[in-house]
Amino acid sequence: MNLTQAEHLALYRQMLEIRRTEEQLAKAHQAGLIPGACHTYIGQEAIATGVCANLTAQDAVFSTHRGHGHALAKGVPPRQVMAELFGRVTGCSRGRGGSMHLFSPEVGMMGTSGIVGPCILQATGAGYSSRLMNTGAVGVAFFGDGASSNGAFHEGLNLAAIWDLPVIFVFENNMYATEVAFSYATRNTDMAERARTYGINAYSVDGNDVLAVHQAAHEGVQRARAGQGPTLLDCKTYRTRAHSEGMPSLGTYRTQEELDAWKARDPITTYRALLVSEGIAAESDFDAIDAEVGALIDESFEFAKNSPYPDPATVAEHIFSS
Amino acid sequence: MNLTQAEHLALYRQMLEIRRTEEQLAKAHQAGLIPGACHTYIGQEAIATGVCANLTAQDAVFSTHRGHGHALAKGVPPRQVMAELFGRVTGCSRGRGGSMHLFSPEVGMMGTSGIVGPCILQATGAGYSSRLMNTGAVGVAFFGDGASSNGAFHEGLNLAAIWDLPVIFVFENNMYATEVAFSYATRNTDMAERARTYGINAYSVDGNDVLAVHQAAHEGVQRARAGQGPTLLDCKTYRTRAHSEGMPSLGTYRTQEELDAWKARDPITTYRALLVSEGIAAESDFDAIDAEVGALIDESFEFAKNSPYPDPATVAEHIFSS
Amino acid sequence: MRELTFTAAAREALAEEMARDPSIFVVGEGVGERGGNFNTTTGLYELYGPMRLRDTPIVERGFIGMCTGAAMTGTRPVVDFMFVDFILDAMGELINQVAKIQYMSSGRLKMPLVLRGSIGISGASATHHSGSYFPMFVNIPGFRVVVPTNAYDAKGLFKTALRGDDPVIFLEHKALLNAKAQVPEEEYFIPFGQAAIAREGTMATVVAVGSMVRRVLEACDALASEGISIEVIDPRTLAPLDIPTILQSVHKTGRLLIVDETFAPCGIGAEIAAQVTAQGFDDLDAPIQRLNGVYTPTPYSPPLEAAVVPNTTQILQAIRDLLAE
Amino acid sequence: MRELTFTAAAREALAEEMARDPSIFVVGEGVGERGGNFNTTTGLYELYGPMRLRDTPIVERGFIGMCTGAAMTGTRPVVDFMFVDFILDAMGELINQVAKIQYMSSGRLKMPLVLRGSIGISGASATHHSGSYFPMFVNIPGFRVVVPTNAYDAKGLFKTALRGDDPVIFLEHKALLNAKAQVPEEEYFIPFGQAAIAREGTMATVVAVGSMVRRVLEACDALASEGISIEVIDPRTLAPLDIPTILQSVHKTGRLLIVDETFAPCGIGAEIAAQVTAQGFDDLDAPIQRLNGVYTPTPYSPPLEAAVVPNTTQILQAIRDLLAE
Ligand SMILES: Cc1ncc(C[n+]2csc(CCOP(=O)(O)OP(=O)(O)O)c2C)c(N)n1
Ligand SMILES: Cc1ncc(C[n+]2csc(CCOP(=O)(O)OP(=O)(O)O)c2C)c(N)n1
Ligand SMILES: [Mg+2]
Ligand SMILES: [Mg+2]
Repeated sequence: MNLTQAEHLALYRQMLEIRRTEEQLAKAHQAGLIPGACHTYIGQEAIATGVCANLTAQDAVFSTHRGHGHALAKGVPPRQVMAELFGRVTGCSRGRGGSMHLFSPEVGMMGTSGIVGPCILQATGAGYSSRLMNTGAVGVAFFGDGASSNGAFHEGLNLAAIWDLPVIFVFENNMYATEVAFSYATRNTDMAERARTYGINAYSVDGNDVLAVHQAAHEGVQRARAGQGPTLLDCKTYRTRAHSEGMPSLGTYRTQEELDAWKARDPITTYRALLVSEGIAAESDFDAIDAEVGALIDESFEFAKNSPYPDPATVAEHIFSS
Repeated sequence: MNLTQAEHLALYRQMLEIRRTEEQLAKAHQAGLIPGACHTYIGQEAIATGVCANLTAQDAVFSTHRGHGHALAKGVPPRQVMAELFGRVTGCSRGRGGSMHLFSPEVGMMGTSGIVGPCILQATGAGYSSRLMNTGAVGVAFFGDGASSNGAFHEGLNLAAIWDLPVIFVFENNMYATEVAFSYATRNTDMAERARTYGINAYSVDGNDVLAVHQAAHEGVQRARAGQGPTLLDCKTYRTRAHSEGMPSLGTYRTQEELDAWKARDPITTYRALLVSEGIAAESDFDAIDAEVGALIDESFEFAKNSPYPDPATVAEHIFSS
Repeated sequence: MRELTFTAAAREALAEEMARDPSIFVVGEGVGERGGNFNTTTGLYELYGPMRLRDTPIVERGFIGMCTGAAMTGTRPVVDFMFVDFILDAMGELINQVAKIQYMSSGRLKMPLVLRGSIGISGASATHHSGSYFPMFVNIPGFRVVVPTNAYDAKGLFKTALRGDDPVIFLEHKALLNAKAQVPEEEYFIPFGQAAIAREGTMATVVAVGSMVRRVLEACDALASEGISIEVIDPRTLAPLDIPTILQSVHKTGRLLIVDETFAPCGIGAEIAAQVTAQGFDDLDAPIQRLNGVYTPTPYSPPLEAAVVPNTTQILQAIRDLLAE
Repeated sequence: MRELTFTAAAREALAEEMARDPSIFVVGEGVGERGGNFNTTTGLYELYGPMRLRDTPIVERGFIGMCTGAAMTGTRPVVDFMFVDFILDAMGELINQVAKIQYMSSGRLKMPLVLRGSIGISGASATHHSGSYFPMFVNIPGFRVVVPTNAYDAKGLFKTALRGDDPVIFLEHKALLNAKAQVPEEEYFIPFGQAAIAREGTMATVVAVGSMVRRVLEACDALASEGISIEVIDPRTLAPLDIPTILQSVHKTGRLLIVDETFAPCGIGAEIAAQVTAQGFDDLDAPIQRLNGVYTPTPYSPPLEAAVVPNTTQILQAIRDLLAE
């Protein structure tokens, strides 16, 4: 699959937007601007970016506690993500959600969840709606290695498989669930193999290589839209910050060497180097993007910080549809 | 593994005891003696028999809605099973349970469940107790093809695998869950293969061949007691009666041909024929057993039918330990 | 007027709505060709096929989670769960997701998900097939909880459920499924939050829930012959709960008893008693009383089973005691 | 006397009991080397290793089901579930299995399973980490439901939980975990079903639950300076619920308010109000009132979050209103 220069640069830009947003959020957390939890996506940007580049606003993304990157890649503006984490009414969930509850149905971001597991089932349901109403839309679930041990994984993959539903399961194996190693949580870390035992098409992907993710997602989405059923992407990656802001980045479970090795494989710098070495883009192209994204993030931060809080009088609205 | 004549005949006798009990229960259900549901085990006797022959009263069996055979094979007397289904105080659960709630901890029958799934997890827990307290006991779960799609299967097998727990998972594939075909419920009906993806030792077994089941269970139990972790037995079988007494035995889902073909492979008659043709036992040996079991069932039925109902004044006892 | 059973009336509601709205589909074990464990979908598979009458593996959490996602993306799932006991495996999906998504999305997502199936103690079903469990759905904001007690209400309430955009827990007591009532041919809807006055009376108010309505009405017939006049209220929906109708009745009678088969602690009777105490205290001529099923897992054996459900003798006694206060 | 935090006191109880009884083991995500998400097991892994401090994958249903089987076969599992919101995925195991097995086996099996973890609204935890959900455990027969509100009670109640043979839901409000109280070195136990009179008073009774105890006590301090004397009761366990102590207090004061952060409908306040109405009606000089958190999923943003929890102003107002009746 050949991408145009603009497409390549768009991938770079999207990853950078996630990275800069997350860095800003991490700083804001330290500064006390984020009242609740904050799980950053730093190190994993290639996955959300590569997958969502294949989606339209009709396609429905469901995600989990580490969902900022998915929301941004699906088209939620950084200002709305930041404002949400700052608890402001201009946030994508109007301040009701925070880091783990990002909703923006307008762009097909159907929600992140503070509970590990449900997104797998809900994406399957979006696939069901698509098949029933013949919309051509795809349901997408992003979830971590930790979620794969959960019953929701087993039940969701099986249902999508037996009913040929248009669903993309994006398994982000960053090797740890909080501080529990995936190699401890299962005897079989090869999720592509596991998916095939459900009769699901699967690809093993380098999750730090945005082109590899993009290519695999492209095939999966095409199959899904063509009625050929679900696909799982088994993406190996690493989060380079702590599980959650405020926690130690190594903890009792990771070594400095491991962290450094993965930092050397940073998805953004390696992609930029690749595009330069292949002659697809020049340093100056990136510099322009860097400046644009930098300005966007600054502006988003100001916007979020200066946004009002929600009105407590509205606190019980929208529990029901009417 | 070589069995003595007595052991062979004991297997035959156990299967027959289950068969005769079930036949008696089916008749009793028609006669209105059983107030609730009744799921018979007819056609599947070789599985409970072959597995439980390898267990002691210390080993803990957990079962499901189709559990009469497991209870009997684990050592609950037929009179107690019948009395339970008749709702009498002499039943193994004192009349509180009926067909789907058979408890007899005295012989290691730790309960059947009207909910599909939990037995898989509870047997895993018995394995945990065994490892923690070093008792050498084994946890055993009997469950159907229908249960294997459930999240409990995924979670239980994985936990037993990663912690090397002494557990035997007995998967009884009778091809249907009520009227839903297993081939509809999954794209992969090979549970032995599936179990291996969890890192679990597994055997594919002809579930109508008591010797095959016995042999596989023997190996699994030995491994478990030796600290080598869990085993799954993938047993192919068929229930030759309706899902539940009172329902049609073919329904909208099975053909007469299929049913007849399986009846021709009856685990009891084929085993008897085998023992005769191999010269292990004579017809007269079986006749004596048939008579003994017949008398036992008659006597058990009389006992159950004539037993008193529980005293309503005791209805709220034992909710708590004290 | 023609008579239909509870089940047939609810099925008619489903059939009418499925004919009208192609986004409705039903999910559950045996809802396809088999027509449902309780004949809830008989005849519909032939009309609408497997995408709209969807047989499932035994994955209550899985298909409820799936239907959650479906409801968020433009379709209207009906989960036919057979026994409410089974969906306890899906409480995480129900409480953390289904009940919260409209709120968390500030009303930008809807949740038109109907869950329907049987409740109640009946026919030696034993402890895994006898639950009702509605108090927990009432406790949590985000659910409509519907407990129809006759065919007429079942149809009108089910139609309302299928037209709305909120999650509905539609609970059908096993002991009522075959009971017949008059059901008009013309389309009708019964709004949520409107109790029915099942019997008018003056000396005391009895709120009866689910299968207790009929039993209480029978008891009140007996009392009428002694000149005792009791008002019987059937709330029909437990969330929303029609407290104004109950308060009005208590204002008239001065006495209140709540009869409910399910467990007392933190049950619906507690909620009614607490609200009437708070808002109708001055109307009360006697302490509000509750009559509930025995606080114990449901036993199988018929004499034990009978001992845990409030019976006519107990109901009569409770009413007499209330009047004597 | 030395002071300990709530968490340290509960940890000391666990450590003492683990030293005494080798059949106790702890299960949960991060309870091993990490020492627990809330430092519930700090230092214990080093003493007892992985079989007794068992890190798990994210399978709440799975490990609770597993612990059910373990409890039936001679060991004493402690499930450290972090947030009660997570174990909603295990409600099927809890209600259908854990709560029923002693009964179904006619007392021949025991169920010494302790589930412990955090509840409550605090620190912008948002809707999936702010639940309390105890009414549903109170509604179902078979659970002991414990809600300690200070370090002293936490230790004594946890010890009782670990010695008993019943399933215990031990709920630790996040806002209380770091609060210190005096905890004696000597071993002690606090029995279930014994409320604490947190403050004596004569003019009204306030039953406060969980994190509301401290807030109510502060409000009553303020009122005392005006000569208003309020009795404050902390039930400490919600199942069993110490109604006699509450009745006795209402007998003295004639007025009752229940303050509870969690949802009102079918909540613990409803149960208390219903029981006191039924049994203490003649003692009441005013309608019983409840003050609960707003009936809505918990929002994240601090001003919204603050708006759903009863605050001191509202508590003061509710008490004044009650006295004015
Ligand atoms: C059902 C449930 N159990 C536990 C948690 C607590 N928790 C939050 S994140 C997390 C680890 C998730 O690991 P993984 O799925 O690998 O995602 P990652 O954090 O690595 O992106 C845990 C255990 C939760 N949110 N939900
Ligand atoms: C959680 C749950 N869902 C649904 C049911 C209803 N049900 C009872 S038996 C059964 C089929 C079970 O099939 P399988 O596991 O293959 O066992 P079999 O009946 O074939 O022995 C179903 C769906 C149940 N008991 N529990
Ligand atoms: Mg991870
Ligand atoms: Mg089967």
